[in-house]
Amino acid sequence: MAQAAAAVDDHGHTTTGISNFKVGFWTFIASECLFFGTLISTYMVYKGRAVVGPYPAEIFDVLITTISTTVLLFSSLAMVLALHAVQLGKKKHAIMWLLAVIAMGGIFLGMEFNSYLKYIDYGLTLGSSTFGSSYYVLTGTHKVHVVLGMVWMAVLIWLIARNRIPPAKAEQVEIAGLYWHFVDIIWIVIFTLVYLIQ
Amino acid sequence: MSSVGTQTVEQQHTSHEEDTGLWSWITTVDHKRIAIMYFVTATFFFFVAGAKALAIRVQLMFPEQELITPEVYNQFFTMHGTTMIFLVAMPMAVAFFNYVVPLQIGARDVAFPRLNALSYWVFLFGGLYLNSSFIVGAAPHASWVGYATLTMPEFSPGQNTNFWLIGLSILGIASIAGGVNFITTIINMRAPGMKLMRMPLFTWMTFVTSFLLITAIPVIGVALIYLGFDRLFGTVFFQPAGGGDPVLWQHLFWIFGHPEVYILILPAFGVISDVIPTFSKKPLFGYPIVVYAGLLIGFIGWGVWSHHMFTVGLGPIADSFFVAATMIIAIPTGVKIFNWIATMWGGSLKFTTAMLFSVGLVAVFTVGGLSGIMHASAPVNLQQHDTYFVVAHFHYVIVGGAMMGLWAGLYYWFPKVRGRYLSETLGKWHFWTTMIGFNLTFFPMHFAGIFGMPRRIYTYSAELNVDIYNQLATIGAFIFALSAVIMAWNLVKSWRGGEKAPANPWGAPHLEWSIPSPPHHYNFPAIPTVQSREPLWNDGEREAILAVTMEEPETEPVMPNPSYWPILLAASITLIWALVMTGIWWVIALAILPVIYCVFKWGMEPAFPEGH
Amino acid sequence: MRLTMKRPQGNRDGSAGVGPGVRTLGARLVAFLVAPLLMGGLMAGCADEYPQSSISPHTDFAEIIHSLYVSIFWWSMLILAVVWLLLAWVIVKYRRKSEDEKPRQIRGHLGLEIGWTIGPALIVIAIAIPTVQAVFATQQPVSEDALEVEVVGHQFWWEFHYPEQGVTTANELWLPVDRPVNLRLESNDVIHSFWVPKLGGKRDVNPVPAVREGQDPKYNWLYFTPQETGVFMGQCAEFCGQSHALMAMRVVVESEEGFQDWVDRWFASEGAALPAGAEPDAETELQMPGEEPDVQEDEELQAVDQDEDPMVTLGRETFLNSTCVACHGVEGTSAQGVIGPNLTLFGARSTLGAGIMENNRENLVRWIIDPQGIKAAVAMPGTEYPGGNWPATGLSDGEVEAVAAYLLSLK
Amino acid sequence: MSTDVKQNEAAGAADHGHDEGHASAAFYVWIGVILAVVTGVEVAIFYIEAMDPYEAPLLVVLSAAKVVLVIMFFMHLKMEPRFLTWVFMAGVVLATFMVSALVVLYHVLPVFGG
Ligand code: HEA
Ligand code: HEA
Ligand code: HEC
Ligand code: CUA
Ligand SMILES: [Cu+2]
Repeated sequence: MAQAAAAVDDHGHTTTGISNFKVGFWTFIASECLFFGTLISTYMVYKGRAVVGPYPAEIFDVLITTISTTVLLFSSLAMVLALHAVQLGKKKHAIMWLLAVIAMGGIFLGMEFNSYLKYIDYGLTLGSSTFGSSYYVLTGTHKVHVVLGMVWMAVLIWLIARNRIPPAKAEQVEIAGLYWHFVDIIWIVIFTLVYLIQ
Repeated sequence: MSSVGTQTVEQQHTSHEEDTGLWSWITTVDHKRIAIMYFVTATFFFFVAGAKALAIRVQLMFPEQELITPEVYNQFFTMHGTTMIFLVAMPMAVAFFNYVVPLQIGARDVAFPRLNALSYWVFLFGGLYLNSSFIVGAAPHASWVGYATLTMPEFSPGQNTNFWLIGLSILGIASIAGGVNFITTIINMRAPGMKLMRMPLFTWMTFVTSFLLITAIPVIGVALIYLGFDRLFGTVFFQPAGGGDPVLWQHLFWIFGHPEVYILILPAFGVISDVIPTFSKKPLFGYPIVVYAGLLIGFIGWGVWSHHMFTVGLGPIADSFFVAATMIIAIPTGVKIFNWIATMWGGSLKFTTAMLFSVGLVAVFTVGGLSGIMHASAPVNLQQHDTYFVVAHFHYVIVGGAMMGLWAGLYYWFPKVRGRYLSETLGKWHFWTTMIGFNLTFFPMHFAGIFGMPRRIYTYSAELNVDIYNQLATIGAFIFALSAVIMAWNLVKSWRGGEKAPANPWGAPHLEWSIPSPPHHYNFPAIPTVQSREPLWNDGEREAILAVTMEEPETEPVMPNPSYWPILLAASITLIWALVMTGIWWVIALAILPVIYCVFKWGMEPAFPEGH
Repeated sequence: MRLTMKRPQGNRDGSAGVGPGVRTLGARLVAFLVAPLLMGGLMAGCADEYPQSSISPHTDFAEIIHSLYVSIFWWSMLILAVVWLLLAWVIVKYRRKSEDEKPRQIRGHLGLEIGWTIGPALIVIAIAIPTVQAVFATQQPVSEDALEVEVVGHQFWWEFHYPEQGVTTANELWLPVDRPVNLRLESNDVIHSFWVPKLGGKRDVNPVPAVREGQDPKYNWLYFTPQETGVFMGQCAEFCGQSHALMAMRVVVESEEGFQDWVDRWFASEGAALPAGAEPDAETELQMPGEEPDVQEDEELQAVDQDEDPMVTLGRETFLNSTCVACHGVEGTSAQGVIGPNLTLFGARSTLGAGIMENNRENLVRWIIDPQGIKAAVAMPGTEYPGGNWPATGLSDGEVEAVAAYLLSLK
Repeated sequence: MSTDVKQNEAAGAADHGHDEGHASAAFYVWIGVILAVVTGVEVAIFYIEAMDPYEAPLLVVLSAAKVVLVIMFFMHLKMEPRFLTWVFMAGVVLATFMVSALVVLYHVLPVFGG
């Protein structure tokens, strides 16, 4: 009976020692790989097949995109530093870094939307060609992910500010970080396959 | 507590009375209740889709009949296929995952109980949404594979195809959430000593299936997004005039579609890998090989999709690759078949209904597998593709494989769920009417196909001379329908009046049989330690486990709170998806508010009672 | 609707018509029971009973597929026999006799596992090698001097162009025997699939994605050589919408001369309406497709012999002056429409409405009056209902009769 | 897959090494700098015409390296039990397979005439 009583409160216990939340989230990320994999395949399939222009080489400005890409990369750095700060219990630092994440995400989005406007001026729209369709849906989906990430960060800031995330609960930030880094990874792949290898 | 077998239902219900009202079901996060809801819903849809199949069969009984119009016929077979796959076979398997897996691995619940409830409600609402299309007379009509360009707005104006693509994307959410949940559960919630290589085969196949779910569903998800964009926002993904390639849809659909068919069959393989040893009184022959074969089927299943596209004109190199990849799957599947037979070899076989369905599966699935191999030969496929030969193939593997496996599971686990047996007499009737009806329905279809009857036709010319095969099929379908009615009757009757069953009625080896039937809502008073693959078959181990699992705890384990947020969130998700049909962006944008609200409340609600 | 289908005639030389066929239920049940043998190809003689049978090859292409199928079929029977016999054995032998039985707990056997991995693997190889050979063998152009035909799929009919001959026809594909053919497949709307089982496997008829200038569009091809004359039934084998079930076709395999004769008649089709003995109009005969007819309508009508059936004359006039010509073409007349089937030599077709019913006056009249009543979602207006974005034709019953007479006179 | 998980189990369910996983802030900054530098190199390769023949493979390798860095260090996958890598790899491998297969089907095979 003692044995049974001991086991009563064991819902935190797991076979592997890491939390369900983390295992589940990695599983979800594995699933997202296929999601973006499909979007990327489509872009690749239609590469060089657009019937009418504008074609990628005519409109992409690699320098601008390099800047936005780098901003997004550094937002990942800010994210990991935010987590670091949370783990060490440095509340102010954590909030600062998370704000930096949001800000950089915002800059990235701003630059990207600016490019969108330019492309539209050039005549590239959702329906103008397979290039337009696959490009906008691929990068657009990525942007939706960025936006969701920013919302998530904002919630975390709110929680940290209200002392709801002590170092013991740093995992909550860690998982948001997993998400943010994953979104970053996707952009690394998009940057190479879409912008650099034309 | 010395003899598990003699314990009665009443004795088990001494300590705790669960709420039983409607509200308790709506807010439940208990995997066992969710399982029951999954099963009942899937069975309901089975009758709905089966009724359509009967209409199809009546229409095809004689050549050149005009009982139903071509448009209605197209809606019927499309919704028959879509419903059977997404609302019957898959969720019925998920019902078993839900009920059985936590019990088999010694867990109190799945990893994410509320997410589990969400999956169910999303599935239910998605299914109802899909079927509501009949009410407005705009049911999907472009087949369950929805090939472009037939689904483009020029050729499928109106809401029919929108219902289909939106319905499937809603269901996809449920499936991915379910997949994540079961992978996490199996990785993370096993009892001490329950190593991977000690897990019962059903849990193993759930694991593999869940991987297929989380990897395959996103692919069709994206394809559906493309389709929706082509229809609503003027993209040209599948529009030839804009340079889009309709064949890309086929690639994406089948990259999902083939893993999907293994999503259907692997759970059934899992069930019978548990049932056959139990009723043979022998451990599963070649356990690790059977596990690896399952993994291999799941993995190779990813590289064979184009065998649905041999007629598309991919060229000889691609065709050859997909021929080889497809045929290789015969090997691990064969290994499973032979290991099941070897398990029975030298055993002491008891032919309960569960066992009958399992053995029936082995016999019948092989027929379907072999016709699959014929399709897999690309040149032969050029004759067989899109004929009734294919219809015969996949009903043999799905009905004769997946469904029979699940029915085996039903008879096997029902006593655990209810503490009462399903009637074996009715069970045998169910089995034999199934066997006769099923084979009479689908075997003649081989001939219809070979003699030139294409599929998806609402009528056929008398000249083809295939009426006899169609007539046999129609008669068979009604016998089969009778079997479904017998099953339903058995369920209804035995739920209240079935003979009482002890904790381990079949003398089975796995952990789910170590607890009372029906189980406590917390499953295990304390988590037992496992030392082998068949814990209940080793005397010492069994005693140790039963000492823990049959105990009445003084304080009950703390279980997660019930919650109504899953159903509310599911409703708001379905709502926003359905509103996409309007095409009015601000309506859609507004509808996101309830979703956000529900997510927020969900996040703030404590999962466990205070202090845990 | 009751489709009155015309059974395909036997060989054109008139030798082998269709036999009486096994029509009684009992006989068919027998046929059903022996059908497994039939699948093995042992009863190829029964072929005529199943005009769309996929196991009755009449081309090199179909032959390759068939022999492959037969070999895989027997391998499958072997495997099935092994599995079922083993299963039967264990079911009978190891049935539980008493509840106390304690069978030996055997967990596995490496040798067996290896055996039933390698055994099937060998069979798979034995199936896969000839398969791959056949894949390559059937996807190459058969020869240089092949006859090329462009097949265009439409909802719900077939269009055939012969670029070499300059001929366009619909729903009945004429081919010379023993000459290789290359079919180039292309769809005008949704995906269809070209399938004439006795001539070989099917291939999808896809809409061809537009390409940038300088790139080659990708077409699907089918290559085969008909080996026997005769009429072969085929049917669209990819679900293409409401009347997918009613998108059939015929392939008429003729002797070389017969085929050439058909081509010649195609160019002289209007002349064919002349009374026997009269020379076909030289001008019409030489007319090339696409060229504007160089005669005015009135002259055209005058050019025809006065002895012609007045119904035909009236029909021609009505036809040429109504919306029909917006969609239909008839060689040698001002009718140059390309949206619907080309009706040149229409009277020589054995079927109507893409192979779904016999081509006779009664059916034709019904068709012209109400095509959608016969075949749902057809893009052709009837006399009272619009269709295919065209208003109702408004023809009176008498006019319809006349048009039918005219069309049937085009032989 | 199973063997690795077993190893983990052997390692015990005990609270395993979160502490060893905590690198210093400076370490993360270094990784960030390396990522930025690699990106610079990529862009350089894009602009230098002499590199054109090797461009595609080089770029793929470099970006793959970046991805691995992020996963290993920013996402701490290196520090997690091995089977998490397996779960994630299942997704990555299948996605990569799918992308490559479709690229081969659409861009490589047509070169060989199908
Ligand atoms: C439960 C679902 C399920 C399962 C398990 C399978 C299993 C298989 N299927 Fe099937 N299939 C479907 C469901 C399924 N299929 C569906 C739904 C469709 C149609 C979709 C649509 O178009 O609507 C379809 C269509 C389909 C096609 C396309 C047909 C066409 O449209 O042209 C092909 C082609 O290769 C195919 C092949 C196979 C093969 C090779 C297997 C193999 O996995 C079978 C392996 C099993 C065996 C071979 C038997 C046991 C083995 C032995 C005893 C060992 C010895 C054997 C040998 C050496 C050969 N299937
Ligand atoms: C899980 C999968 C599954 C199952 C179980 C079934 C079960 C059956 N299916 Fe099929 N079927 C598919 C999946 C499935 N099917 C798919 C994917 C397609 C392809 C669709 C497409 O081409 O797009 C297809 C297509 C298909 C066709 C081809 C249609 C065509 O191409 O034109 C036919 C034709 O006979 C058919 C028949 C049947 C029959 C007779 C049953 C029987 O087994 C059904 C028996 C069950 C019952 C009869 C239930 C009992 C019902 C009652 C007692 C009725 C009264 C009750 C109420 C109204 C409450 N199915
Ligand atoms: C909107 C265009 C259109 C108009 C106008 C039109 N048709 Fe048609 N017609 C079609 C199409 C498309 C088909 C093929 C239908 C099918 O079989 O699916 C067809 C088929 C036919 C056929 C059968 C051809 C065959 O090979 O089986 C005949 C005969 C015919 N039309 C006669 C006429 C006559 C006579 C008129 C005028 C009174 C007419 N059509 C007006 C589009 C048109
Ligand atoms: Cu054309 Cu089916
Ligand atoms: Cu498949």
